[in-house]
Amino acid sequence: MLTTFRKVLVANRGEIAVRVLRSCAELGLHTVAVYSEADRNALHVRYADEAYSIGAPPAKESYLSIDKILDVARRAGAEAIHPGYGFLSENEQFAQACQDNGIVFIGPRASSIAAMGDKIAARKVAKAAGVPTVPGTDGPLATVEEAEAFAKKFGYPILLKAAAGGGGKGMRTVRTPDELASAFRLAANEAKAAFGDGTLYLEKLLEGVRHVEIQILGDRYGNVVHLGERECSIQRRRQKLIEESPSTVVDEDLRRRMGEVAVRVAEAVNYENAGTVEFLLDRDKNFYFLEMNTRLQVEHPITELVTGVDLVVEQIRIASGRKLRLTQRNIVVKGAAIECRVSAEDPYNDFLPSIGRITHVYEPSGPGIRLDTSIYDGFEVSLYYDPMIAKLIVWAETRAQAILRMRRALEEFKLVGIRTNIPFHLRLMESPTFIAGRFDNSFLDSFNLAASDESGEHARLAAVAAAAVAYQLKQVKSRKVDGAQPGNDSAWKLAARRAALRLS
Amino acid sequence: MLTTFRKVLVANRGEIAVRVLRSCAELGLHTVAVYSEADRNALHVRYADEAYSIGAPPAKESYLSIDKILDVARRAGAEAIHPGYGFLSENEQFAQACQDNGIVFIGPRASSIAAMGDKIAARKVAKAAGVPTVPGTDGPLATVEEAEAFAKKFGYPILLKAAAGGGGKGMRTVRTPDELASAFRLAANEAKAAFGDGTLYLEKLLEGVRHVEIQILGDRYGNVVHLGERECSIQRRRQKLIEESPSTVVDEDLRRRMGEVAVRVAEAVNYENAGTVEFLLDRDKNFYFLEMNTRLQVEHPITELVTGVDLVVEQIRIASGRKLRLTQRNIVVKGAAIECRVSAEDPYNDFLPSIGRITHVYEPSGPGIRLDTSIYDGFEVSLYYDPMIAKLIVWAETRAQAILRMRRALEEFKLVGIRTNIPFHLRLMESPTFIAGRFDNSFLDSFNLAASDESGEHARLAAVAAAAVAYQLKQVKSRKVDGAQPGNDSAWKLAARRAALRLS
Amino acid sequence: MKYYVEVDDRTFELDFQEEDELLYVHLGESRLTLDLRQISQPSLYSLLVDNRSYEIFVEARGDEFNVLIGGEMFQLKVQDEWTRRLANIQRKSGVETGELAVVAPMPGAVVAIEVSPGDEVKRGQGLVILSAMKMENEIKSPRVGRVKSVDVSAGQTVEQGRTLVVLE
Amino acid sequence: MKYYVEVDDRTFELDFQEEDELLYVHLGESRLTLDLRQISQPSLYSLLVDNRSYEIFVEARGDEFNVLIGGEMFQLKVQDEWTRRLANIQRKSGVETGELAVVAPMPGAVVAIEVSPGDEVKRGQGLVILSAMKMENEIKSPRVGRVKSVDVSAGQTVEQGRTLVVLE
Repeated sequence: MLTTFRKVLVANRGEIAVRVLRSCAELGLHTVAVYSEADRNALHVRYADEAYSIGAPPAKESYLSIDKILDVARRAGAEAIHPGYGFLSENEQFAQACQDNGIVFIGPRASSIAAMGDKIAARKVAKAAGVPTVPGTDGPLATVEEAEAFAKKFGYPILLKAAAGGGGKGMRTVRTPDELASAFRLAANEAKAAFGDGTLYLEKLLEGVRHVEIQILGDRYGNVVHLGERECSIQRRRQKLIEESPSTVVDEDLRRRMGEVAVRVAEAVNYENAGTVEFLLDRDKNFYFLEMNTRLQVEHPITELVTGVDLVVEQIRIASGRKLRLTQRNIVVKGAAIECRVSAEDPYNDFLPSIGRITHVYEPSGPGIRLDTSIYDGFEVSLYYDPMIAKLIVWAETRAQAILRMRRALEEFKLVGIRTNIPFHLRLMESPTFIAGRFDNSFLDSFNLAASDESGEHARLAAVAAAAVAYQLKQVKSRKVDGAQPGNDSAWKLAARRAALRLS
Repeated sequence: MLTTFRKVLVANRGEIAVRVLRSCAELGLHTVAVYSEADRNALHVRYADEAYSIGAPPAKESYLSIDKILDVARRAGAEAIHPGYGFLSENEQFAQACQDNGIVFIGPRASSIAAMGDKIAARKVAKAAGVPTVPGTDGPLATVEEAEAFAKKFGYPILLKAAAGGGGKGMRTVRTPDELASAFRLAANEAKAAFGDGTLYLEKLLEGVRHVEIQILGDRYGNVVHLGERECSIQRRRQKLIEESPSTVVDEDLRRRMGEVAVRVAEAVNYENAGTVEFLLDRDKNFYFLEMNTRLQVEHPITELVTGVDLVVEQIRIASGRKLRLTQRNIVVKGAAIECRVSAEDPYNDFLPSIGRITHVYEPSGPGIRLDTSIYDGFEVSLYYDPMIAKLIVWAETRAQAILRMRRALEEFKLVGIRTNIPFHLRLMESPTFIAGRFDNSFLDSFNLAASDESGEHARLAAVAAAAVAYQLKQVKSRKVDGAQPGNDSAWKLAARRAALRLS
Repeated sequence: MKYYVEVDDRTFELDFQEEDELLYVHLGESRLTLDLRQISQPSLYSLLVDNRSYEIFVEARGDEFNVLIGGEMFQLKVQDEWTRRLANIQRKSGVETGELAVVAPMPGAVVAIEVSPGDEVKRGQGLVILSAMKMENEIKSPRVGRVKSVDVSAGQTVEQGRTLVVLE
Repeated sequence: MKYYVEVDDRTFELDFQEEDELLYVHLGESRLTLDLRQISQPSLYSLLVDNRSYEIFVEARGDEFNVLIGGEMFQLKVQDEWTRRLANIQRKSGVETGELAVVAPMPGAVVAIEVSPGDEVKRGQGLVILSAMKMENEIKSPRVGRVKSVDVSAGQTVEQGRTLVVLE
């Protein structure tokens, strides 16, 4: 029952398209990229064997167009499609359309996507499988009034969530009754804009909990294994910012128990390929099913680094009909991995997007570093797509070493021309709360970006730096007037440098 | 007997200085860089906590100046010095001077360096320890005539080698008597230039052999372990170009036997810290001691990737007086690692150095990739230092996968502004001989860089590319005259692109 | 050449001198040796201060400087002695108008207008909803006031810095 | 616009056309759709040929082009129809002198001169020893001939392209 394919279309862009293309190339598969007009120079276009334009920059005219992507697959003779994450990755119509066109969809069955894609239905599946869920509505909310009634019953705070949701979109916390109406409207609009479906449901907001998820892999023969957990509690406005594996609060026994439950959820929907079961974990180590993501996660590399398993390679093997070569017994979590999501957002301006051209990229490298990114010198950060532009992932023998390694990697990583959240990550890596691993998913709500500079030593250094640059700019300008050659180097060093570059 | 130190001076430049600085930072140690006038903007200067200028670009005025480096150590309060490789790393005077000044030398005892640094003495040590050596002279050659006499006795071909040698410098193959005089002079001059000592010895040239070396680690309490082999037979003019671990011809039994011999050599000179014992391995699996390198090797990362041991961290631990935490039993070689040495040498112009400014660096990244380098956008390749500018290292579960991974990484790796040997590495990764692992250290002598393009398909593509660039240059020029804005994009796409970048 | 740098409510006075191809700065009691190199355009520098090595981002717009060192950002005002004198003169002729333009903090599309001219608004009250990168963001009033004018309409695309609402 | 490209003893004739903002090239029987973008100065390009994607280095010096595709380097001569005509005219007036300047293939220091003016040299015979990056390299005669002049002296530093010896 092997489904041989030699050519894979990657229906995505950005770092995940590049990451999937890499595994395809390493498996000797031919690759096909698709790109919007904004992405002609993108790495995924340049790294693929073939590349096809599929329309205007807005995703719904390109990366979300099932017809255009299937048309390219036909023209290019692609026999399989990898959807990456986001875009069409959790769209059951797309998975079904692939199957109807004789193209292998590298992901779960359309029926599994449908079962888990509707978050309300997914809660029912979990409940039926005997998995604990967060208290909440059993069906969709038709009106604000319905939401009010439920909220009264469960008590505030509550969480409004998109039935078609994922990635924190269409989600709003409501702490008092008077916030409800506005939050309902905003969440529904956002859900409609993001998923084309504004249906909402609600859950009691559990506080002081962690977001811990379990990676699973299943083959078409009913074998399902889990690959340990990912700690994803470091979130800003429900967007994951830093993930790590293992979690500091998950011991071997809890890992086994959560893993078994995750496998049970997957089995309940006859799950094939890679997937992730998300849980909330409270202080007493009780865990509650949140949802299942029926795709590769952004944060999958940390699992790869601690288990040594290449998840994209396994996805492709499973999709081609192979039996899982992994058994639960030979999956061992070794060392510690951390991922920082680097985005073009300005932490000093309320995390607003920082658009523009990245003139130069200085990438961190060396032992234990992995950088999954799609940026390059000259890359234009635009507003069309997600502001996340790189994932910096480190592995080390222990969590403490991984934090130190991440710190030096963040210091090395420089993107010139735009602002990024790298300084924010640096501050987090220095936070005693993070270092101690004593946080829950509300950690960033109260995190203070400002560093303590009690001695004023750092401000003094900044003053020296700023004045030195001002002085240098002035000197270069005046020498320019004098006819001397301007340059990147400070003017007063030019002569010495010129001398130095002569052959001795 | 712990020797605590908090501040380390790295007495080197380039990728190895950066690599050592990284491990120091990850251990929480303060770091001090030294730099010549040519290296003010270098990564090692920018990544260190402190940086001190030590003179003019020629190494003997800066990186080889023991006095200047010790002076910086004193001024900066550095308590330990890591010498990297090359420069002062195998200079026993330097190791001794550190000790005399109360500074920890992160490397072997001066006496071990001395014993192994004189290659003639090293042969004697090995012989005394019952280790087989390549037939050759037991003492230095005073004159060409002496060499002639020995050559007659051993028979041609022979190999002239520098007694103070290493890295292939001061080495010449002689196949016929009439080549001897010229080769002797060139080798002696080169040895004198490189090591300040023109003393030569000679060995019978063994043909059809491989260069296989064993990494060892020893602590000050007499514990010595080995970390498996590195296959280094892919050499061009005696310079290693590609290394891999494990070797395709070394099985578990041979690894154990070679490892035991390497440990015996190390014990014979009371060896402490990291070192490498080089062997020639013939087709019948006989191996002969070649020399011992008393320092970190260029190619150490492949050992790190297959064993999971950070050799620089172990060096620092050993130097601070700790007992080895590794035992021979828990050192396991897992998967396969390959290193390609990327240099600023033009394979299409007889590998002559390609100097100039690297305007842009596009680094390979993603799963299983490690890049140890000191280059960056704007880096100037000069003639002062070694042309090797980066080490691209990959790890994968199997050798076949590692080769595929290296291939895609080499394709991603682009240095704009100079020529490099990357295309040469790419061709090697496609060579059936390399892929089959059926090579010896003469492999590159007969390797043909030209690809087979029998159909002429590639030449046709090149013609299209060249003409298209010519056409585009002409169009941009004529539109410039018309007053249109020039740019990086092809002129005929500018309009479309401008439209695309508008907000939809 | 003297410079005055304001940062975090402090003012530093720095005096630069060149000697033997090196740059020195006097700051309070100390005399520091500087070596500043621009690593890449527009904002990355390497700075050695008495041999201590820093990689910093410096963005300059007029006399407003932003300096990023590791995980710390500083906003500074840098003036040389001449500019400072000039600024002191100009300050005397400045007028406070009392009007405040609320501008778009990023480019995006206006989803909804939540106020009308003449409305009294509280600090933190929603004025306009902007959509960018698939997220909706409510632009809130930075202070108490009255809406003088609404300068955009729903559905309209706006650039960064575009005035949305004027308060009085 | 027509172009003539010589590579590996073959000559290709290419005809470019622009239509609806796309670029086409006729080559033999085929008509290819091209999309060429310069990724970075001075030499990195992305080229799509009928949707096949290539990253290539193209170095142009006059009509001499070097194209690197993966592990293959091509040396090409590219002329548009006008330049080609001009070159044909010039070729007729050209003269073969028989002299050959042996130039330094890299910058370096002259370690030794191995020939004198008037010497007869064989192909492959050593002429000059150059030292660069700590390696000594013997510059050999590319053909049989007689040394007309030696233009450098031992100890001298030379730049790339500098004439070392002239053969006749």
